Amino acid sequence: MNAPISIEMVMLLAGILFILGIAGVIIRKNIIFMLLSVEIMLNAAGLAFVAAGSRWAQPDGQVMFIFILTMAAAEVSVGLALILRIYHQHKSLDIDKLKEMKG
Amino acid sequence: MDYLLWLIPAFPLVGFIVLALLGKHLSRFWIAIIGAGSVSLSAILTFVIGFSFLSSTPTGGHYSQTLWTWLEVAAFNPKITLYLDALSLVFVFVITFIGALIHIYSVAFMAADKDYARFFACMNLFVFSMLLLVLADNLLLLYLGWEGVGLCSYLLIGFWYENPTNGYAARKAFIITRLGDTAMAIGLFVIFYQFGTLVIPDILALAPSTWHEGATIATVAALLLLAGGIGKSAQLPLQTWLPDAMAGPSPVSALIHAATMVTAGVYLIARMHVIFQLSPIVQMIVAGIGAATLLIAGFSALTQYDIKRVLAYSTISQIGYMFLALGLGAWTAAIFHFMIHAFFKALLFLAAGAVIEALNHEHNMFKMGGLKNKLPVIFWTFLIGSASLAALPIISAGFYSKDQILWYAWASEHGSPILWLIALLGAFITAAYTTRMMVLTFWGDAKTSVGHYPGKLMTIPLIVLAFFSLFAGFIELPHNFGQFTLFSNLLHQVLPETVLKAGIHGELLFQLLALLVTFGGIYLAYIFWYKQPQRIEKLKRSAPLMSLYRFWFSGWGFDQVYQVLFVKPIVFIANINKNDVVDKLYQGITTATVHLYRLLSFTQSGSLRWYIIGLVIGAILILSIQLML
Amino acid sequence: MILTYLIGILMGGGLLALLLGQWNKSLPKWIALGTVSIGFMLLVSFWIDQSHGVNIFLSETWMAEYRHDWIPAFGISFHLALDGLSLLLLVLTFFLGILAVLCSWNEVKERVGFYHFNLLWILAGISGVFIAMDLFLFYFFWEVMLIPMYFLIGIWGSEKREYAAYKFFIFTQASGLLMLLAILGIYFIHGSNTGNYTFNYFELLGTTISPDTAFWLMLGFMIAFVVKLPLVPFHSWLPDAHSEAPTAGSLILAGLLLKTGAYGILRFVLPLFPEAAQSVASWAMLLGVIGIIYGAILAYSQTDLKRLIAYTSVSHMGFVILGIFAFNELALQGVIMQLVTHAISTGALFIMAGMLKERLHTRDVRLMGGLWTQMPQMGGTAMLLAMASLGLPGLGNFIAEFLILLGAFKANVWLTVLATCGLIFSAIYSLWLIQQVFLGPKKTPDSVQDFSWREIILMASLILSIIWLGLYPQPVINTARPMINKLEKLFVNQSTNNKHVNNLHSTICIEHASSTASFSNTIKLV
Amino acid sequence: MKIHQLTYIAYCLKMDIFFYITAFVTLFSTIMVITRHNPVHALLYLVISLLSLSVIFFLLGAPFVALLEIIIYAGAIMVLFIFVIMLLNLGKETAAQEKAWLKPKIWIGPVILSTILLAELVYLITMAQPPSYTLQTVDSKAVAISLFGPYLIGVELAAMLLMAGVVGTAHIGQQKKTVLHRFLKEEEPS
Repeated sequence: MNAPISIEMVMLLAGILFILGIAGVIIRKNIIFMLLSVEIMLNAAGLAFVAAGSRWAQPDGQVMFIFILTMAAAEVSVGLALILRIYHQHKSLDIDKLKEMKG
Repeated sequence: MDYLLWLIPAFPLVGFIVLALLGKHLSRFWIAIIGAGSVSLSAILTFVIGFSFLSSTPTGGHYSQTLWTWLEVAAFNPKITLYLDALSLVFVFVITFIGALIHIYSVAFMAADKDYARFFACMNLFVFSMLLLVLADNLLLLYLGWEGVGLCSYLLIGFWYENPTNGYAARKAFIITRLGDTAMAIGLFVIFYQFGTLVIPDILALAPSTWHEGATIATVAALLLLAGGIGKSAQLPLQTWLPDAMAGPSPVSALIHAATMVTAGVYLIARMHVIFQLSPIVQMIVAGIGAATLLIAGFSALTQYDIKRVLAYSTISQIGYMFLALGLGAWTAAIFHFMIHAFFKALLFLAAGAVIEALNHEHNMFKMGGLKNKLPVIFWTFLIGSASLAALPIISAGFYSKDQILWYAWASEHGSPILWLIALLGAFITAAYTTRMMVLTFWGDAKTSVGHYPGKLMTIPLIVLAFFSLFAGFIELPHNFGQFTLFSNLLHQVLPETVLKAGIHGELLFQLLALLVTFGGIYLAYIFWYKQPQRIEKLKRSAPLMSLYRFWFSGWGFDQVYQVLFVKPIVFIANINKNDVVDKLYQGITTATVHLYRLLSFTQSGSLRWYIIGLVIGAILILSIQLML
Repeated sequence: MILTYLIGILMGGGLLALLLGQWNKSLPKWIALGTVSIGFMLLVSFWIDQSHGVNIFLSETWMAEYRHDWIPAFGISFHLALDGLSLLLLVLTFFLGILAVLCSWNEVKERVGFYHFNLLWILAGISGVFIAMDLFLFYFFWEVMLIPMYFLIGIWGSEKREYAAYKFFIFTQASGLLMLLAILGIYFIHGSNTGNYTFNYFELLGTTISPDTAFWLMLGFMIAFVVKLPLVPFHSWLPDAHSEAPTAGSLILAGLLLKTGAYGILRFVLPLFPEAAQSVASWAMLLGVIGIIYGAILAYSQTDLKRLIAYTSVSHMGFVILGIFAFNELALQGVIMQLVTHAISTGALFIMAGMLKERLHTRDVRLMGGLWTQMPQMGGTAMLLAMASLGLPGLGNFIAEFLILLGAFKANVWLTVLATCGLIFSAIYSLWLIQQVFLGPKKTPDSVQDFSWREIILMASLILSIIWLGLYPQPVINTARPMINKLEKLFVNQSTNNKHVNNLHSTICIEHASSTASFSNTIKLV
Repeated sequence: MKIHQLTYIAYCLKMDIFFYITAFVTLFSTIMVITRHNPVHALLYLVISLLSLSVIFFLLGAPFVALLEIIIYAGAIMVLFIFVIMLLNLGKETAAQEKAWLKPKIWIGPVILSTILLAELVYLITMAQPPSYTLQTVDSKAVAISLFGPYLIGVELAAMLLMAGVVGTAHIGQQKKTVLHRFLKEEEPS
């Protein structure tokens, strides 16, 4: 059943979601929120892939989405472990505390 | 006899090498033997060769001996050849004869000095290079002698090197003469490219055919050679070094700065007379320079208090006479005046040296006096010398040589009344400052006691020179005293006769005028500095006269002008640019890279938010580019 | 075959010195002395039987040649050849090599093995540069000569040695890379023209290149040589390198490294790009003259003795550029004489400076003074060397400078007049050097002893060679003549196409007509 | 017109509105995610947005992916998040702290930036006017075939990635055992 939704609409949605994700990353200072926003961006990308896949009736879009999923999973797990460590060391989740890597 | 020619310069060269290398180990006696002996040997040899030259003049009027080919590139192959003709014979005679006498004199004069060997080594080297200069057959060899002489004058002026002012005077002398030498070097290039060779006889032969009279190239070549001559003979604009050169020992001043080196310019112009004849303008310039220098130096000599500086300025003015004679085309008169001047000026310098040493190094004439009866020999020889310098008529030799120049200043083809008047005024001033010198040093009451009496070795040369200063003049009598012109007949083999204006007579009248002027000068100096010294005090009070006195005393301000014009700017530029502006350029590049590094490191500030914002800005930029395209 | 022996001996000696250096301190210097003197003897015997064999006007310029394929794929071959110019410079290299080893006899205390290794490898690099006939091999030796010198300055130098070593290295390396580009450029152009890609110098000679690419390739080569031969804008590495290098280092730097620059121009720039060289000639001569005067003025104001001598060699090298770009036999012979005599006189001055540094432990001229009383022998030699550097006739430098000026006078009158004024400045700084160091009141409190026997031999050999070159330079001129004639023919038929055709009889006699015409109209212009 | 055509058209119409509704829900919930102070609320909004996204996937005709989204993304990853947040007990005071941090002065700049980016993106997407084809569904069979066909290597790599993730997390997450001893207070190195 081919839905009558036009591709730009979906692309537009993905774009907006992506922008929201970026805004989230930039605005928030708490690392967790930044991680969340990254998740949003990942989903937006996934949406775009799937939309393109369905547009050309190719499975590639969905395969890419699956890869994105696996990547997201791995990334979140490592990210959260790091967050735990940071919390233990710095007792706060403020991103500006982590300034040691200065040039 | 020409195969012996190379021995004349060889003796002093051997003397120099022996003294330079083994000087430290030889005893004073042996140093004196080698030093004075080598020059006397070459003097004797010169007599022998001179005698055989005069008795049987060789074919072509010259001896020449080629030692080896110095250099051979493309068409430029100067050889080391010694060339003796009448002109160089006179010069070689003067150099070796007076050189020998001065060496004998300095054996005693320098006895107390610790650097005995170095003194004689440099003196011998000087005599060698002067002989080379005079005997050279090509201009490159002449240039070698020319620079060698400059080097030795540098070494000998700065002989007492502890005192930095001597070092300064020596460097000043070398650099100013070097100015003239570079001009002469450029002259050599011009001549080489015109004639394809530097051998003097060929040049003199080719010149009239290659250049037409008054050609621009002839003028340029003559001017450049003249510049070389001016540098070495301390003529106007380049004469400031000679008065300072008196820092050297007196025998040095006698040999180098009176008899031989300073007349190298005269020799050069006389030797290359064909080129000067081809450009009358330059000949006029030579006469002009001669006249101007004799006046300027004369007036400056009048105001000096140091006895050696008076003699130095008088040397400049006498050489001015020689240049005047050369400018007028009176070649033989110039060379005759050169010979006579060498005799009495060397005598005056040596006597002055004796006086200075007697009064243990007192140079100021106003502190001397009353030496008439204390140092009788010195007094009489000094008197003869100054008589000859002042050109006392008939008895002194100076009269015959200077009178000729005065006569030719009026009568010769290029002569003119102004030049004659200037020469006459010069004669008057010469008489004045000579008597002033005599009166101040020998008459009046003794101001400093005589510490040390000159030995026999110093007085004999003085007497011999005094003899020549009196009787050397008789070999060339003026025309109206009977046709007895031995000297000019000899020189006319090489130098052309002087052309007189048509219908000129009354030489006697001019001689009488010159006589009157000389006696006037003597009387004036006698009055001012002996009879009524209070006149001087009166004159001293008037301010303008005093400023004139200071102006003359400083050698007409040339030194200050050169200091401001040339020395100060170069020293200023050098010191400012000490560490090399161009180096700054490269240091600039390095500092620029360091700043760039610092700028970039600022962007790695470590805060994640800054990186993400950077990401977003990057994205925006890319998209906007995408939009624009 | 002698050519490979020469380089082989030096490199082998270097390695041997390095290995034995570990065990005892004094062995390396004897090894070094042995290797360099063997090389020198070999070379001089070769030169003597060459000079008997060869008559003056031999057309065949190449005396010895050795070729062996190295990387055939790219057309690179181990190709060495020797002609008059290279023979002269090789003899000079070995002669100064011996002196370098002698003068660093007891100056270098630590790591003596490595020091002599560097010394010998620099000499190997330099002699390689002088005889390499394969452009790739030439560039290889160009680098071989550079690196040990960097170590020499960097390790055994005095206070600011790292700065000086870096500066020296960067200057030469950067310009060397540009030369590499030019080499590759001509390699490919030749390859595309004729099909066979080779670095062989003789085959590359004939390549026809369009004028503007030829101009840029010529510039590529020139930049490397002009930096090495310090021409004014690129000279600022020389004073630092000289004042910080050890005595032997600055002796080799002044004596040989500067000559590789001049040799490069004579060997590669002029024959490969005659028209381009002709077009840039007047500019180069102008830079040369500026170099003369600028170097002289700077030398006058220095207080560090070695920096002063370094600037004097900048000034002397200005004459070399003036002579090279005058393109006539007189000037080119003068250039070769200048290369030889400048090496000897400046080398001697540097050895003198080294000795003074050993005795007074300072290079500052203001602290020295009145040394003549204690050291008359050193004073005498210094006086003679100063006279050589200001171009006193009777010494080698005068012959060189006179020939250069004479030759350049024909090419460009007014620049030569300016250059001759440079002679006055050279007098000023030489006398200033003597006045500061040897004359004047005594400043140094402690007593200083004069020459030891080793130093006497050292100095005597240098002085004798300067005087011999001054009075009888003919052997040097004869050896270089065939090469110079070939070079000059290249440029003489260049100038025939301009308007006043010079007269027919051979180039031996000077063209009166053309020179007077050109000369008189320049005068009218003024 | 045949009945099935009509139902088809109605179906399409209905479907269209349906899409817009879910899109609106996703957008609203994502905005809420960003603006909430309390992390737990933000997280829950994110879960809602993920669910609405999976609905969109359904609409786009990718049922397999939609389900995956729900199971893995919403199910696993978000639960992990909640678990971590609970572990760090980021309760009230973090919300207060967030309020302090979220001053207008801070978020004005980023918001401007993202609006510019948004504007550009929107313009770019709308500017290019491809003919709007209808979207076809791609069922899981086709996905599975291509997953284990051309993308076989991709799958293996994904597996390795996950294994690396697990190992990494295990290593980083290791707690340093602090031995409480009466006298010596030393920490065993992790």
